[in-house]
This record gives sequence, C-alpha cells and structure tokens, in this order.
Amino acid sequence: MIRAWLNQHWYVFTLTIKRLLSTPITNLLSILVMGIAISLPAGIYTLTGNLPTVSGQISISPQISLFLKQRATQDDIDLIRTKLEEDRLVASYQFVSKDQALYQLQLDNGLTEAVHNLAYNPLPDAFVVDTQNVSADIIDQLRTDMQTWPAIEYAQFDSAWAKRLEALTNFGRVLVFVLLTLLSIAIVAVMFNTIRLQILTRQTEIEVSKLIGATDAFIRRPFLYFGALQGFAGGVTAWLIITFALQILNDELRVIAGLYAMNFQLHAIGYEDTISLLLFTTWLGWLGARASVASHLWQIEPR
Amino acid sequence: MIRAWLNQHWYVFTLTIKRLLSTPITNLLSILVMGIAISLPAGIYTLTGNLPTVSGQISISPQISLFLKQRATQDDIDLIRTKLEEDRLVASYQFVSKDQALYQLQLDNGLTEAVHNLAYNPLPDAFVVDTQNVSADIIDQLRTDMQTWPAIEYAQFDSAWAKRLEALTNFGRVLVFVLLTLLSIAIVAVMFNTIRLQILTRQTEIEVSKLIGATDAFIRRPFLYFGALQGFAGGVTAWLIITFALQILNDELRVIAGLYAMNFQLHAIGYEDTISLLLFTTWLGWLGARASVASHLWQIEPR
Amino acid sequence: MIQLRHVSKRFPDGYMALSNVDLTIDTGEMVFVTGHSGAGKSTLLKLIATIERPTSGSITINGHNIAQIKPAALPFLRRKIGFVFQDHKLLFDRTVFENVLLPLQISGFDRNTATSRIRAALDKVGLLSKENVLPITLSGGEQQRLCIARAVVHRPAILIADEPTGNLDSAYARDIMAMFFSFHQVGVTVLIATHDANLLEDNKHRIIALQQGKLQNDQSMA
Amino acid sequence: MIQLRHVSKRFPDGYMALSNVDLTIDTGEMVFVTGHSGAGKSTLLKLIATIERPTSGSITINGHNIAQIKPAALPFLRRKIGFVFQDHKLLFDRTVFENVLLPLQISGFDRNTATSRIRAALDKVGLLSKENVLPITLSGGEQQRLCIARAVVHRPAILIADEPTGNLDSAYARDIMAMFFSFHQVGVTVLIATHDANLLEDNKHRIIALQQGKLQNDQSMA
Ligand SMILES: Nc1ncnc2c1ncn2[C@@H]1O[C@H](COP(=O)(O)OP(=O)(O)OP(=O)(O)O)[C@@H](O)[C@H]1O
Ligand SMILES: Nc1ncnc2c1ncn2[C@@H]1O[C@H](COP(=O)(O)OP(=O)(O)OP(=O)(O)O)[C@@H](O)[C@H]1O
Ligand SMILES: [Mg+2]
Ligand SMILES: [Mg+2]
Repeated sequence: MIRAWLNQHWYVFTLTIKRLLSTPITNLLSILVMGIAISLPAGIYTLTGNLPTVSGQISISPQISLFLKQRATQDDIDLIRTKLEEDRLVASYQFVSKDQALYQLQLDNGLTEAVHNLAYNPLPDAFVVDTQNVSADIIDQLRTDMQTWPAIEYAQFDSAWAKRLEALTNFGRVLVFVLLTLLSIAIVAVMFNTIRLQILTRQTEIEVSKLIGATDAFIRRPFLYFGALQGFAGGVTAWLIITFALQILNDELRVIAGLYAMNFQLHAIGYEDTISLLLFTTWLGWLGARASVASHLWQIEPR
Repeated sequence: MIRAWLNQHWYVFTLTIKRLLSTPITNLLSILVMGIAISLPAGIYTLTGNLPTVSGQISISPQISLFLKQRATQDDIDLIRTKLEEDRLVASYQFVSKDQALYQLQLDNGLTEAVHNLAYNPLPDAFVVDTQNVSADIIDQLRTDMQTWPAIEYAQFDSAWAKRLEALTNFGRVLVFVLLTLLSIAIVAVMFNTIRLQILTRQTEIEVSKLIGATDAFIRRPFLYFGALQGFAGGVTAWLIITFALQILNDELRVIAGLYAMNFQLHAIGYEDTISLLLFTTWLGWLGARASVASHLWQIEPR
Repeated sequence: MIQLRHVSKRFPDGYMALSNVDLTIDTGEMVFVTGHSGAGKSTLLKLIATIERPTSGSITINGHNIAQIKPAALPFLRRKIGFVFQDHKLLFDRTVFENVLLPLQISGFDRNTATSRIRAALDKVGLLSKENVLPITLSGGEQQRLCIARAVVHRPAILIADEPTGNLDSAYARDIMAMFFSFHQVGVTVLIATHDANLLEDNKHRIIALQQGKLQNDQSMA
Repeated sequence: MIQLRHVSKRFPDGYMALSNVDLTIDTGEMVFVTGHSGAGKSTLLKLIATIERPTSGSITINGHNIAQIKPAALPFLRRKIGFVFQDHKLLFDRTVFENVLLPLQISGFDRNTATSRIRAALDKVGLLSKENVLPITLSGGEQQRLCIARAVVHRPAILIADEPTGNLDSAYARDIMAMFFSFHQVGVTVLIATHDANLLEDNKHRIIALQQGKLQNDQSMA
C-alpha cells in the first residue's frame, strides 16, 4: 500500500522532471524571471539585515558637542559631568580637554610646527555627548537646554543634517515599499502565468484523466509537483543572484570600509534564511498551481 | 488592392484585440509583469534625469574652510583673495569676517545674550571656498597647500566625509547596474514567454494555415500584432506605475525640500520620453513575437 | 443495469440534442446505437458515461442515480466504464504504452500487473510493435485502435464505444468487433454507436435508432 | 498531372511508410486509394499535397518538381489543393464560418465573395444552420463535414480527401460522394483515401491499393 503510494509519487516526480526538461527554454526563462522577481525583495531584506552591523559601526546616532568657556573651572566640569550622568537622553559622553584637543589637532593634521608656534592654546575644553537615538527635534530641545548650563560657551548640534538624514531615510523607506509592492505583484503574476501555461498545454491530459475516472487529487498532483519544483528552482535562482550581487557589492563596500577604518562587509544569506527562502518559494509555487488547477478542474466539470 | 490590404490588417487587428480579451486574466498578468519589469529601469532613468536638478540645489561639491590667524591683517586677507582668484581648482569663495561670524552665531542660535557677555570676539576671520567637483584626494592636496599660505591658522576640509560620499555614490552606481542587468533579463524573458504561450495555444492554427497555403507573413501577422499590442500595453502600465510612484515619492520629497529650504520635486516622465518608452516596448514585443514565431514556423516545415 | 427515465439534454446554446428518452439496458447486454450524423448518439453515450449531465430526467447505473451522486464519488463510477471516444482524445506527449497505462495508474495498479495487461491490450489491437512511439506518428486507424486498447485495458464492467470502426478497414473492424463480442460474452455490458451498415446488418443484437434526439426504433422491443 | 517516380518515405524513426511508388494521375482524374490501416494511404496523400517530403524519388505536380520548389513558392502551390484531413484539424477557437473563411482569407478573397462562397459550401454539407457555433459543439460527423467544406470552398484544382466518410452515415456519405463526383465532373482532380467497401464496390473509377507501403494493385491498369 505504502509502496504503491511511494511508487506513484516517484513516478509523478520523474514525470515532472521530464516535463521541465522537455521545454527547457520556456521553463528556464520562467524560473529566471521568478528568480529575479524573488531576489529583489529577498535582497532588500538581506541588505536591511546587514544594516545594524554597518550602522552600529558608523554610529549615525546624534552627537552634541559642548564647548566650555575658556574660564571654566574643574568644578564646572564636574558639575556638567554629573548633569550628563543624570540625563536619560544621554547615552554616553566623553570629555576632551583642551590639551587633548590640541594634541589631536597636531596628530590629525600634521600641524606639529604650527601648534608649537601658538602663543597659547586657543581651543576650549569640550564634551562629546552621544544621545539616545531619538528624533532630531528632541535632541534639538536637549541642545537648547544644555546651552543654558553654566560654563557652556556653545552647545552644537547639527540638527539640520540630522533632520535631512531622517527625511532621506524616510524617502528610502517609501522607495523600498513601492519596490516591494510592485515585485510581490510580479512574483504572484509570474507564478500564476507559468502554471497557466502548463495547464494550457496539458488541457487534454486533465480532461481525459478526469473523464476516465481520475480523482481531482490525482490530476492535481503533477501540477503541484511542477509548481513546487519551479518555485524551488526560482528560489535557488534568487539565492544565486543575491549571493552573486552581494559579492559585487562587497568589493565596493571594502573601499568604504577602508575609509571608515572599519572592517565590515555584507553577510551572505544565512543558513536559516536560505531554508526559509526555498521553503517559501516552493510553497508559493505549490499554492499557485493549486489555485490554477482548481479553477480549471471546475471548468470541465460536467453540468 | 490597397483596400483589401487595409481590410486584412484591420481584420487581424480586431482579431488580436478579441484574443487579448478572450483570456483576460493571463494577458493582464503578463502585461502587469512586463509593466513592472519595464517600470523599474525606466523609473531609475527618470530618477537619474531628476538628479542634476536636485544635486545642483543641494550642492554637495567639496568645501574648504580657511580660518585666519587672529593677528591677520587686511593685506593678508587681500593676498589670500588674490591666491584664491588664481587657483583653478577654486570654483568660488566667500569671505566671512569675524564680526559677520559672530552675528551669524547670534542669529542662528539665539545666543544674543551670551555673545553680548563675551569680552572679545573669539572667532577668526574665514574664507569658505567652493572647489571644483574633483576627487577628494585632489581637494585634500589643495587643503595641504593652503595650510602653508601666510596668515592661515587652519585649513579645514572634511576629506573623510567627501571620500565616504564618493564611495557611497559608487556603491549606489553598482547597485543600480546590478538592478538594471537583472531587469533587462527579466523583460526579455517575460516577452519571450508570453508570446511562446500564445503560440502554444495557437499551434493548430499555425499548422493548419501553413498546410492550406498561408505564407509565413500571413501566419506571423496576428502574432506580431499581438506582441506589439502587448508590448504597448506593458509600456502604458510601466508609465502608469512610474507616474504613480513619482507621486508618492514627491510627497516624501516635499518634506526633504522643506528642510533644505528649497523647492524641488521629481518631474514626471516627459512627453518625448513617454513616446520613446511606448515605441520601445512596442518594438520589443514585435521583435519577441517575430523571433518566437520564426523558430516555430521552422519546426513545422516539411522535411 | 442502466436505466434512463424521461431524459432530455439541452445544450447551453439552446440546442435540444436529446428529448424525453426512456431506455433500459440490462447488465451484460450488447446494444448498438444508430442514427444520422447529429442524431444524438454521442450525447446519449456521454450521458450514460457521466461525461455530460442530463438537463432533465434521471439516469440510474447499477442503482445509483448519477444526477444525485456526490462529485467525489464520480471518479469511482467512471472507472467501471471504458469509453472509446469518437475523437480519440489521445495524449500526444506520451508514448502508446503510457497512453494505455493511464487508466491503470488512475485505478492504482502496480507496475507489473499493469505492464502485462497493457501488452495484452496492445496485442489485441495490433499495436504491440508500436508501444514506444508517440501517437502523432500513428495512422488514423492505429490511433483509433489505441483508443480502444485504452478503453478495455482496465477490464471495465461497462464498455461504451463511439464510432469505434470509423477509421478502420473491414478486416480490422471485424477483429475489433470480435473483441467486443468476447467482452460481451464474459458479462460486460457493451454499448456501441455506429453507422457502419455492415456491423448492423448481420448481427442478432439489440439496435437502438435515434432520430433528431428522439428514440425512434428499438429492435429488441419489436 | 501528378507524377510520382520511385518515391519512398522513411520517417525519422526509421519506419518505411512508402517504398518505391510509381504513379501517374492525369488532370481531372478521380482516384480512390485503399489499403489496410497503416498501409501508407495518408502518407501518399500528404506527399502529393506537399505536406510531407519524400525521402527519395521525385514528385511532379503540373510540371513542378516539388522537391526542388523554393520554400517561398510552396504556399501558392498548396492553395491549388483542397485537403480533407483524416483528423479534421479544425480551429476550435473560431466559429464554423471562420473555419471555412480561412482558406479564402489566405488566398485574399474580398469579404463579400467570401461570404457567399462560404454559405454555399456550408449548405452543401448541411451545416448552414450551424455557421455561428464553435466546432467543439459539433458532432463527429458534423466536424468531418466542416472539414470538407473548408477543403472545397476555394474551388481547388486538386481535391484530396483522407477518409472523408469515416464518421458519416450512409446517407451523408452518398451526398458527400456526389459532391466529389460533381467536382470531378467540372475537371477537378480528385484523390480519395478510403476503406469504405460501399464506396469502392459500385464505382467505375480507378482504385489504387497499397499494402505495407507498396503499390499492390492499380485497377485502371488492369
Ligand atoms: N456541447 C454542445 N453544445 C451545443 N450543441 C451540441 C454540443 N454537443 C453536441 N451538440 C449538438 O447536438 C447534436 C447531437 O450531437 P451528437 O454528438 O450526439 O451527434 P451524433 O449522433 O454523435 O452524430 P455523429 O454521428 O455525427 O457523431 C449535434 O447537432 C451537435 O451539434
Ligand atoms: N510521423 C511519423 N513517424 C513515424 N511513423 C509514421 C509517421 N506517420 C505515419 N507513420 C507510420 O507510417 C505507417 C503508415 O501511416 P499512414 O498514416 O500513411 O497509414 P494509413 O494508410 O493512412 O492508415 P489508416 O487507414 O489507419 O489511416 C503507419 O504504420 C504509421 O505508424
Ligand atoms: Mg457522435
Ligand atoms: Mg490514414
């Protein structure tokens, strides 16, 4: 009983493979289109998954620079330190003394000589404050507060830039959303049409099988296999495309990473994500076939 | 004679329309997929066409800030002015006197009181230099030169940022390239498969016509019409998608533009571009049909 | 036993292909259906084979009213019937062997039994030497014989043949008819639609004549 | 005049369907081709209709050797031939009218002439009342008659019919044969492949018998 069942499924499986190979160009093209359509949202997902790694290192979280008055005392500095400790919007901070700043200037810009010639250190003491990742408006508010603290010459926060960044991020998000919507439609459409094509070329088979006593499950089976297999192949294609594209992009990213003196690169699709991707596309193909065959079977039902 | 010819074409045209309508779902889906596939590269093209407008206004061309020594005289300033005039890498420059800077600080940050309390103006005179749009390395070289000019306390150029921007732009360019390659493949594949589907369902028609004496041109005609019409519909769909997407993106851009205190928005596809788009997709459909039918006609040639 | 009571069939375009047909066919009987082209022979056979549904009236097969049968039970009823289609309905992308295999696959036969049965059926219709070719390369008569092999391979209880000898020369037609007779002899109910005068002349079986969708003449009753 | 010289046809799978056939058919002659199922009747007719190409030998139609004809000239030769296909080859997505319209469209007839010709042809085969239905709703015999109407509507110089009465009752078969005779009478060359004994018995025309691809008997020569 089980052997017969296995035999039947094995037969259908080999039949499906034979059919995929019998019209290789058409099927390859369908698989390719499906692969491309799937690879774009999956690729965007992979890139987004990579974002935390990258952005964590780049640290685009807002920074406020507090420049102290030239006449600020150690007490003033301690007071500011306490206030920063208490403020819940402050993620971390760093004190940069005027001597440190001058030394850094020397190092950074090879200005050793120029600095030596300075009559006095013109730089102020400063705090570099990393804030929590909240909206630019709130940070701006915080900056205004800090400006009123004692011994603060100037609190600087480039809120304009932060706002621009925020707006650009929103813009990107909308762009990605538009893309995803379009591509999802495309995937479903391609799936549906590929299987419709299959059914059109196998109309007689469906009809004859039905007329000589095949159950719907029997008729459906090869199409479901076909859909699933094609979905799977589409998933594999998408995986290959993404992996290849990441390779190219990583070459480009290495340049950027070098500029940031950091070592990041886009990670390939993970083990688990690969499995979900393939399962999902297989399932999508299966489902598309089911819907497509069902509507067709219904049409040839005697009335 | 001409009337017969016109009649025949008119007949084929109406036949094609009838056929497009006879399997509406399949054809709509094909047209949709084609539209989406076309809309992405066409959309990227439109966005790129918009870039000059936007970037021209944002002005991301590199800037060097020259801070003068406190003791710099009017002669020093004039000398620097002359040197800047002569330098061919300098696109434009602006002198910001220490008084101007202090006033600006007051205005920008509402620090009127704090500034009034200052014993002396701690800010230096400065030049803000817009350079030609050359690579970051060359600008960095220019900055080092300027550092040696007399009366210059410090020449500042955030070369790191410029380099990052440059690298990011490259990254974006590669991303777009990858996308375009994938989508071009997808378009051709969809075109080819749609017409293959047509031919598969009309195999008997091709065969019978051929057997009872139809010329290849006669047999090809309805398929060419079909391909062209479908290509045209795909182009129209792409146009609608792009126009709609630009609408959504413009809403988002209005926010960004507000932040830059500028008034830009993405322009819709122009009149001429629309016509080229439609002509191109129509031509693509026609061509795909021709290739597809030719291979099929050859197969049923008696041997 | 097959029973038709007041059966009418009106097609969606309004054409009345059968009107008010009453008919009883006993189990194991052999019946010929005749009539002009377009008289409704195929329609009658299709109704009995549950391929079409009657517009009105009832059709009972072995006690099951097929108008009331559940769609899920229909396939199992159809497996008891072998149908020789007038337009053959062969699968042109499968070999001759695979075409005959189809009904056995549907009924779930194991491969070995299937193979020997298929060979036997192909041998009977003279196509054993062509088992691995595609039907497109068969001559008209060979295609018809293939369709017959497919209809009998699973040894149905009811055999329905629509114009089974239309493309066959008299020698083959005799062979095929002999085959149908032998099925009849082992208790199979056999229904044959034909206009072949030779088949109808020298036979002692029941002949039903249709004219424009009406039962015109039923020789067994006479 | 149709002339075959040492014509053989071997199919790609190696099967020798016709071997060394010599045959001359005069213009205006009426010829019947007979033989067992699979003897090569259809293959012979297809070779003459330029649907298949001979493996060896030469076929000349009205002086043109069709093995040497340019592919671009082939369609115009085919338009002089009307072919009744054994498997009908109807277009199921076009109405009966449009199916018959096809050869006229191909030859470039104007709409009015076409319409009157189509109506005449459909009337001859008894399908005028069905001109706007799809062929799928036609009975087997009606489909065959439609195929005949399509073959004769453009009044070809050569009419080739492969088993034209296989699905027809004797009344219709007589009508169709009468139609073929009338074409013969107005000078059309008519070739008919058939195994219908009735057609062959009471006729005074030439009968060619094929057996396993070989010309076995040519009554006109006897
Ligand atoms: N699906 C359908 N829709 C409309 N009319 C139909 C349909 N099927 C058959 N008919 C009509 O019903 C009539 C009877 O058809 P049927 O096929 O039963 O004839 P038949 O007796 O088998 O004829 P033949 O000997 O030519 O095969 C025909 O006139 C045909 O046109
Ligand atoms: N394309 C093909 N490839 C291989 N063999 C073929 C092909 N076409 C026909 N044959 C074989 O050639 C032989 C003759 O075929 P043909 O169709 O000429 O027979 P026929 O005389 O018309 O028979 P029928 O009366 O059954 O129609 C058959 O055995 C058939 O299987
Ligand atoms: Mg019938
Ligand atoms: Mg034949």
